[in-house]
Amino acid sequence: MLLSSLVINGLFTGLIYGLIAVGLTVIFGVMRIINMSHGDIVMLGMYSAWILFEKFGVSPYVSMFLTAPLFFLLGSLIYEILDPIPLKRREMSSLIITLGISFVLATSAMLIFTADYRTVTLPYSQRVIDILGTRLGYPALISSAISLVLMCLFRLFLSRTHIGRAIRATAIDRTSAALLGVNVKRISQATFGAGVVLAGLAGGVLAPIYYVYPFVGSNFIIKAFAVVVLGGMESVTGAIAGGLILGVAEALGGAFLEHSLKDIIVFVLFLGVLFFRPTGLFGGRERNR
Amino acid sequence: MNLMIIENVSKKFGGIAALKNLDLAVEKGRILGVIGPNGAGKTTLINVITGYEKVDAGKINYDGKDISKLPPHVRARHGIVRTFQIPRCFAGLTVLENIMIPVLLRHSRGEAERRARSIAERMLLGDDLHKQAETLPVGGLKLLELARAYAASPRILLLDEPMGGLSQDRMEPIIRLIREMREDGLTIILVEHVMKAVVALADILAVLNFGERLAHGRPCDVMKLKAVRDAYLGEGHA
Amino acid sequence: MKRSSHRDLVALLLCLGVLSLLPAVIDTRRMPYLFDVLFSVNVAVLLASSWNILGGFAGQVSFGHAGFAGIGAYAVALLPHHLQWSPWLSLPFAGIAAMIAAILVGGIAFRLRGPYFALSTLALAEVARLVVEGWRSFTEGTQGVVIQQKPLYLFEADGALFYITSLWLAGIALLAVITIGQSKSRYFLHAVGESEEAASALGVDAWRCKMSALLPSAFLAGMAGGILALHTGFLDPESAFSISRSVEPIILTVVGGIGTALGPVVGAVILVPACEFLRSRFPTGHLLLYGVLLVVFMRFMHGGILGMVRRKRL
Amino acid sequence: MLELKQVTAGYGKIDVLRGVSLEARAGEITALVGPNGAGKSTLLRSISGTVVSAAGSITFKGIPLSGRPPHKIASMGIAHVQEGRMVFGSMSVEENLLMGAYLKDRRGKIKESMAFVTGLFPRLRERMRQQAGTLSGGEQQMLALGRALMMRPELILLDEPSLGLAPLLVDTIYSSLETLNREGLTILLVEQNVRRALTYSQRAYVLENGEVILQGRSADILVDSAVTSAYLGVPLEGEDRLIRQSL
Amino acid sequence: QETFRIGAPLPMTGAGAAFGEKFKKAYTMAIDEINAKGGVNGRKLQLVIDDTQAQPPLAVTSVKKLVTSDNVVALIGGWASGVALAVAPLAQELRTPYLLDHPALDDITRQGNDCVFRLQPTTGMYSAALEDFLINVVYERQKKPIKAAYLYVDNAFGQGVAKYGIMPFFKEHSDRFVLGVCEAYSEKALDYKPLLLKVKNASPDVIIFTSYLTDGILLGKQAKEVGLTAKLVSGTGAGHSMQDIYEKSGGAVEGYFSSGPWHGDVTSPAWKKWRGDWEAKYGYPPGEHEIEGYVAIQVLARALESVKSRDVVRQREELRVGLKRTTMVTIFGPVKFENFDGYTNQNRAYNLTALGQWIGGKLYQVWPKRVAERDPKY
Ligand SMILES: Nc1ncnc2c1ncn2[C@@H]1O[C@H](COP(=O)(O)OP(=O)(O)OP(=O)(O)O)[C@@H](O)[C@H]1O
Ligand SMILES: Nc1ncnc2c1ncn2[C@@H]1O[C@H](COP(=O)(O)OP(=O)(O)OP(=O)(O)O)[C@@H](O)[C@H]1O
Ligand SMILES: [Mg+2]
Ligand SMILES: [Mg+2]
Repeated sequence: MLLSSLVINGLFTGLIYGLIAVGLTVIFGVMRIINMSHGDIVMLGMYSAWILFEKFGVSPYVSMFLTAPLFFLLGSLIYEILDPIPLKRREMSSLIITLGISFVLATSAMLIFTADYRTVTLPYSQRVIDILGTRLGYPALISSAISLVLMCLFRLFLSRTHIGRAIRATAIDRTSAALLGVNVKRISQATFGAGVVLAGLAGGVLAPIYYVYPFVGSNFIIKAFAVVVLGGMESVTGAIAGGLILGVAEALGGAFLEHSLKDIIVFVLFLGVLFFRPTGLFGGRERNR
Repeated sequence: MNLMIIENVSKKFGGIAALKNLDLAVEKGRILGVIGPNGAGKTTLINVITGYEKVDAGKINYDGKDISKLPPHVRARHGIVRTFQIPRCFAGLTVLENIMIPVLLRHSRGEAERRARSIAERMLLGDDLHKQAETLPVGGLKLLELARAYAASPRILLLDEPMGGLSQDRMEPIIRLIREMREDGLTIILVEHVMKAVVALADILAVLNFGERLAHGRPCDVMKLKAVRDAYLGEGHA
Repeated sequence: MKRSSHRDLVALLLCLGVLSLLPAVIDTRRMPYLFDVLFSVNVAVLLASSWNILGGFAGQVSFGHAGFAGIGAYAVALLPHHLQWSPWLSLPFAGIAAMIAAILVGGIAFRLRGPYFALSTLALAEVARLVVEGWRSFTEGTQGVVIQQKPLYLFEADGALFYITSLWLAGIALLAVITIGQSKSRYFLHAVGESEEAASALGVDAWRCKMSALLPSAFLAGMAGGILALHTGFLDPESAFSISRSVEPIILTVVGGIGTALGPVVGAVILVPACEFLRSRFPTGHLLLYGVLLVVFMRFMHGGILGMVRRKRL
Repeated sequence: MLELKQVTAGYGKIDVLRGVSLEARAGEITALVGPNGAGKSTLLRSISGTVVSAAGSITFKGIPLSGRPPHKIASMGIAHVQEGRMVFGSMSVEENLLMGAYLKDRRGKIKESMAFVTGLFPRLRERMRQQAGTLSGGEQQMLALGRALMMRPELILLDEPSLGLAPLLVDTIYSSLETLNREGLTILLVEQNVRRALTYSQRAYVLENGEVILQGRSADILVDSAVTSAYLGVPLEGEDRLIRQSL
Repeated sequence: QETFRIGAPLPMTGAGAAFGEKFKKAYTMAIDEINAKGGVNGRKLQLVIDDTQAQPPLAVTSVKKLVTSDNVVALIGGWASGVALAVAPLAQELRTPYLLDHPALDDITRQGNDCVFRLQPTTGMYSAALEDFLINVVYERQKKPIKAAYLYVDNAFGQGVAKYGIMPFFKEHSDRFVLGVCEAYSEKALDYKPLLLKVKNASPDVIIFTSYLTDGILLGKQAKEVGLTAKLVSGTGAGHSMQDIYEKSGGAVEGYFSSGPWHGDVTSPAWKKWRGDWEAKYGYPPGEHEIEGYVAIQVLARALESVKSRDVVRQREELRVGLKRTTMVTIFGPVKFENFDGYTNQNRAYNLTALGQWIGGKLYQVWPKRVAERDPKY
């Protein structure tokens, strides 16, 4: 009973971890850019959900889609900064630049919204549903469900559409992609935009179940990295799987170990997986020739 | 005397059997040519000999010892040195530095540089010494791959398509060079699709097909076989 | 090459000598803040150089230097805590403890490449933090440890002592960097950084090669953490293993010029005081300005300051 | 169809091509040969836009190409198969082929193109789901070529298409190229196998040190003894006999 | 010097920024009021804030700057216990009075530093009222051993309350109380449900939390979600006594108790007036941090009255002596710094804690009887 509750609960939380990580995965996979401002964009997503809820009473589950274009714009703008940097230098320079952007976003949020903690309390916040003997709050349930749907859609988009394939092809080899008619700059920019939109959406699903303050981004960035690596960078399926594993590991670790030590389980598991699969669960392997 | 004996080696990738119960042997100071259709398992053979892939079954005997448990760099230090089919130069280093790397393992820097220079000259890379390796054209990369492997003081050299992409004016001197190496006592396994080079170099020829040995013997005998022509050579190959 | 290495060494010693005289000219007691900032610069040079050995020369970008620094810091804090030693005497153990940790890290992380390596070091640093937090009976957990700054023999543990110690530690780090930069192993490190397969095909032991960069790197990072903890007089896991301590050396090195001996120095000398200035001037907005500074800097100087000043390879 | 006039191009400050003029006529196979490092690949790159030419003009069907980004040039109907088998390693064989049909107006004919390419290279059909990066060298070469054919180009730039391919397969490929050519595909071919290149092409250019030192009908060049010895190589001792024996 | 400068190393950025901001507001309000009345001894007060990001190493540099470059006469604040542990010995070394108004870890005032003063109770004192209630009400009513669960945030504050408050209590009264689940939890987790499920599984009669605000909110919400209930749920001050916890948890903490520092006599006119002033100025009701910060400045101002010299080093010494002599009653209660039980310069009067209970969105003082606004709902 306890065990099944833990696992179910872990799976639901894992879906949210997955969504937080997907944006990071996409940007990393395509651009080889480790987006250090990812957590802060999630934070912006949470604030925009909060603002629209407080001022206009729009549910975060609706507003996250309304603000998505703005996040796309933000992502495209950030990409504009990175684009002129020669590819070889991009990996390190972009690390520093996105870190700088992270500082800018967090501090701006603080100057605009103050450092106070904010939460979104929906009318049905306290409602609970019973799933196989496990009680789950409505917000947690809806957030997880939306995360799952978004990730699956995005995965299908990447593997089934021409644009999706072009995104992945660009990730692997820009020149070859360009020679096949792919406008690599536009694709890269759109991908960065998409990654940022996903981060914003993650903020949307987090808003009703978590709290937000300007520096909240750092709370999930390490976990998000763990998920990305666990699943194998650049793989959306990997991010989903990584998120689920993390969620369940945390749940079990938190119950059978002291809660503050649950992360040890998570990271040991993480390192264990990498030890046997050095490119993550779903990461591609190059062969020797 | 056989320097390298491959006994009953198998290697599978998922459902694809890249090598199937393969037996091969190379005599010291000889050149074993390995040909076969694309995907026949030639590169895989080199990978298992040098330790980049583990064998599923079988033994790899080198100089009387089973080496199939050793990691690649140890095998290299024992003298088993390979080139890569798709050149893998150290992009950020110059041509000279690329060649110096293996020499530095044994010699001081001054000595390494001297030796590397002379190897580069012999390998027709004399004009490119200070070029960044990544700026070399395909032909240059192939030469660099070969030069670097030679610089590692091999006892047995495994060459994965060293001639592909070389122009005539370079291929001929390189063929001559490889002959000289053999005359100096070096053992060579040569995987190659450029028949002209295979014919000119191989003492013994092995033909792989679907991971199996299709034929084995003196080049002129082997190349006459109908099976080999059907599977590999076609009619107007020269 | 021999001559140039001697020249570098003499220049380095000369610089250290001259800089060591600073406390004789300026009274540290009257300007402890100044010496604090200088101390921070020295520690930053130390930490960034340590990162540079691994990230710049061996091409193994680490996100986990906070782990080594934190372990070093805890060595300095716990040895005196449990054995009633002078914390100064335990300083060398900071480096040694970090090195021991490095052997473990290398065993796990060196199987991985590129970003996988980077992020696994991040995870390892987190594990170290969690162990320290969880092992309360030994480490005092999240509550932290107070480090008594007992004087070192005749010296008083004042700004001058910290300044000079950190200065020479930074000097040692630079020496290590220069030595590596002019040794044979530089070539191997570079080769392994570019392609491990190709290097091992030539007989280069990639693992040992990377380890030979990791060990000194970890040692120096441990020392940085150690002296910093000693200087703070208090240590808790949160600040000892803070991710910003992993990120800072990367920023300094990349901004200064990655893979060059002087890069971290330039980065630290410019950015640490700049950061401190902004922080003390704009208590709430400084990170915004610092962020803008970083973005503008990297956007226009993607090769780092040294990369722009002179295009020198390696 | 394609015309280069006095094209100068290179990397950074170094000019690799120095005033190259060349023409690929519609419906013909034009061969480009020359020693390693002559600038053959660079020439193809400057046509497809991955290297920006510093001077001179490049026109395709009368439209200037200079200054256009590679994807624009691709969408005009020019396919470029780079040397070194640049397949998308972590994508499946099928996805690689589909990428060939990325451009909007090519998407309608995916089925036919796919059937054609897999007919040409049956091995690819067997390996549709395999990750391209795990293919053997030659298989990757087939994939690169197949992917470019999926573009249904008017002009295809081939950089050493036979590199790493088994002789039998080289025959197959060349006869398919010939067929395609007869159906209207214009081909600019870079090839180290000079004899073969000259046999299959109508016109040829010999490039050396970034300059065209010889041009003309392929058949003429093939019989030119000076060229034969420099670019086809004198037969090695014993080689002739061996080859004759083996056939 | 024409002004008295007061240095405040505070987390203005980073995870603790919300608290830095609260104290900044409180200090500013108090200083503005004092300056409006002409300052102290004709000299104005001036606040110098330096950002520590709640990181001890930065705090050390901050303090050196404040003391030697800004020439502050006193240090105040610090917010987090970790920072205060690093700042206290340094203040001592620099002979600059340091008035703690929030960091609660007991050890800070137990190191014999005569320059370090603490206004508010220590962690060990937070749970006193709750303990009293547990013995005199909860146990008395049940008359048989009571199962308890305790969850505390894993940081210096949580460890302090556990180590000096809750754990010794349960040990001492193990005949009457059985402490089952007893765990530290990490502060920034997304999901506490596994932990709460574990508590639920043990079905305790009494649940005690030591939490900050954000974790307190999530614990409250998620406890509801998993259906965790007990006869008595109590926090120990900090997050559980802040108005925010009620509102931001959507009322999930209704009925929770909270044992913490007595926030003064909330029924007194002075307190009510101050509260009104605060709301007028900042637009929200003050909580424990705001009161502490505000009162700390008042205490400093009172002590500064005895500072006569112009040289800042002498001023600091005079201020230290002044603080030592201070006895005053503030809206927060009486203030007097004493040495006792190993503490140095600890305000003993605050050894008084009160138990509040969230009833209808308001935290009413319900225990001890003397200061209760209404009866506990239990
Ligand atoms: N990691 C792998 N996963 C799946 N299949 C693989 C893997 N590595 C090799 N193969 C398959 O094994 C077969 C043998 O490959 P190998 O590279 O040895 O061929 P080869 O003889 O070198 O061919 P070529 O002449 O084209 O280079 C090929 O069909 C290839 O697709
Ligand atoms: N990225 C680059 N940067 C600088 N120089 C380059 C670069 N690529 C090629 N070069 C130089 O340009 C010249 C021509 O190269 P190119 O690749 O065009 O030759 P190629 O004729 O195709 O030779 P191959 O037959 O070996 O492929 C060479 O000298 C090479 O060193
Ligand atoms: Mg091969
Ligand atoms: Mg070429």
